[in-house]
Amino acid sequence: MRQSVIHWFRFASPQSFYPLAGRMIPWFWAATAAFGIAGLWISFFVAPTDAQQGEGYRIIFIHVPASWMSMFLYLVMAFWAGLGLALNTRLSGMMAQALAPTGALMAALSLWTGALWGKPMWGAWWVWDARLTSELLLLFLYLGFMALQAAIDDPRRADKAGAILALVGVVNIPIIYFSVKWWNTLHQGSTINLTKAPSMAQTMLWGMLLMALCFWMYSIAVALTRVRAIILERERHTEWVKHALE
Amino acid sequence: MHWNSVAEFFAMGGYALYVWGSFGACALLMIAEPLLARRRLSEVRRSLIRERLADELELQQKSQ
Amino acid sequence: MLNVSGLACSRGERRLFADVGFSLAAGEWLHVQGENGAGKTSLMRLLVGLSPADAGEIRWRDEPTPSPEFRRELIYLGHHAAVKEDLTPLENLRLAAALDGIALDERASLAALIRLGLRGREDLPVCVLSAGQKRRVLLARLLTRPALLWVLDEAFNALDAPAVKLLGELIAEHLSAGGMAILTSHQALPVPGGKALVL
Amino acid sequence: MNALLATVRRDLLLALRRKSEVLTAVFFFVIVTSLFPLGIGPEPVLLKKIAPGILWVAALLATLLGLPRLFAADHVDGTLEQMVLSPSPLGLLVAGKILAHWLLCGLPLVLLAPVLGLQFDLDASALVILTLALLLGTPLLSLIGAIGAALTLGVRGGGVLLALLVLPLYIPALIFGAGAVEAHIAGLGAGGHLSLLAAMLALAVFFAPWATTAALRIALE
Repeated sequence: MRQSVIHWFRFASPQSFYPLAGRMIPWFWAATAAFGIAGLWISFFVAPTDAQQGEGYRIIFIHVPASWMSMFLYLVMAFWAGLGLALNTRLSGMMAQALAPTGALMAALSLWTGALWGKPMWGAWWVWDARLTSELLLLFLYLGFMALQAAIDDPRRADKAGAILALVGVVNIPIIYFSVKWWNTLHQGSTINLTKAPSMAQTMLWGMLLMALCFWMYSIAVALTRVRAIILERERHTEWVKHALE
Repeated sequence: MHWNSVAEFFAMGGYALYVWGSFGACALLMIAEPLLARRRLSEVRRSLIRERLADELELQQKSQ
Repeated sequence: MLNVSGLACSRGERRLFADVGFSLAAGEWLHVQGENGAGKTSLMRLLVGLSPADAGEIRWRDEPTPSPEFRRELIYLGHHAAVKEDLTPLENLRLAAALDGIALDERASLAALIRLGLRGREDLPVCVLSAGQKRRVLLARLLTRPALLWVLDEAFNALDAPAVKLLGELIAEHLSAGGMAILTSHQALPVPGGKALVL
Repeated sequence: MNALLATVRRDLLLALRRKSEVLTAVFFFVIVTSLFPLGIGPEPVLLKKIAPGILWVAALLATLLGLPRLFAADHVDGTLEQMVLSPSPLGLLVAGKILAHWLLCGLPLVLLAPVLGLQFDLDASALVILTLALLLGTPLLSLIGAIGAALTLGVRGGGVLLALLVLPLYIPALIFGAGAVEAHIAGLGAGGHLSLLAAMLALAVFFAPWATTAALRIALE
């Protein structure tokens, strides 16, 4: 038991995580490609045309996974940030920093695809729908996190300040979501619900699931690449970095 | 398989702008982001290798 | 009383010092010396618990610091004036004591200000005082706030010759009453004895 | 508890010596709310409809205006350092500073809001709800804002960054605060909104001083 604990903490040091991440990245890219091909196949060739929305509904296959990932990545980021704050491990802060841009990208994608879906379905690029509004606020939270980290010069201080912000954000996200939802039902009698609009056929669920897995693997691969860069940037004056380069 | 021709596939039942706008932006961003991340990594690597070379040259000059 | 061992600190990527250790007993004082940028102020901030050390340990009465007990027995005066410009010296002393949860009567604070040569300026706002006088207002806290360990960072800066002598006397009194002090400075200090630590 | 009251008294005394800083936020609130009818036109029905939203957004921005100074002055002159090293628990001192900020920047808005509401043709019962909502909401704004102020302490471009960090977190307060008045005007009753505001305030009272304290310690490292 004790042995395994030590074993795990060994990988928590940037020095041993750097080569490990390098070895893992190709596998995650392979998984991204595999899930992506399968997901796209289902989204375009297996899933039937929707009775109400025609072919336009196919946007759902990236819109919903992007929304899921943007929320999930915020949780993961806050988890790493909190871990870094509690255990004072160097790697945790780097992981949180590496995840933020990918999370922001997912939120932006979700907004973009939401707008492109909204135009033909609702006749407007932007609707103050509860989901879209919370997604916008989530994007702001990501941008705030990144801006705060960029504004603080000392990386250790930046990590800790970012961690507190991420944790505050995690407490607030459900409150923001429910308040926006309440506000939405109060102001618009009939809302069109994005995910429930087309009848959820089994194949569509599979398509979304596969695309979500693809996005998940993609996020891991990119975050690992970025965390490797961050490790080298921050540890550039240590001995091991000089030996690790080939 | 419910597409009768390639053109029909690309037309997306009249929703081409919206569907391909979404998938296109998605593809674009998801290609650009890893490239940027990888460039960041290779830039750090290059500057570190340059630094190591500078260290070696400095040592050589001192020993001469 | 105060035991420090293996202390290390780095700023950004630069290592300031490593493996700093010393101990202080009642009546002893430590003179921290070093060039500009050697890390004197960083060491002080580490000792009082403002910033965490990279390695090492600071124990006060055999307990790890920072603890509320340690803070109660510690007074730290740094580079900053740490006085409010809009308030009078008397108000500054009173409010600082109130924040620390220490009862302070008017008589004691007046006595402290007079001892530091601020007679006649008790009721002027601090912003009209000179830099040296502001410094004296801060130093008056040494008299109004009972503490066993004084950590004074460059406390002799901006003081004129009489004030330097006065602060020397204050520290000497504090030490002879069983207190401890840690001082930084580049020059010789008007306090006898003392251990030296060169960074 | 004494330490908390001492901090409140200290900050109030300091504000008394520098009246202009407090008055800025209040004037801002008054001027911004008075600008809207000029920009939109004097139609009473429309003004009545948008009044809760405008008063709330103005209150939110006015609170934001005073936030950068919450810790910055004490940080610059070194008194914040002394607070961190004080034997009194830092959480209490921070809570005292937040309370003082609310008394200086929040409470005046609460007291002015009914007067400004008259400009928008709100009736007496709506004004009562508006004041109640602000009374519950403005402390929430001060509490959340303090976290942002502590996080951006001594940071380049802190003021703009502070707005970016804090404004998204203000949304729930805005929604339920303005919603309370709207629901009342629509005849739906404001009880639900007000109790949710109170619940959020309770959560923030518990959570925000802790997060602010942690952020301050980090800022001073």
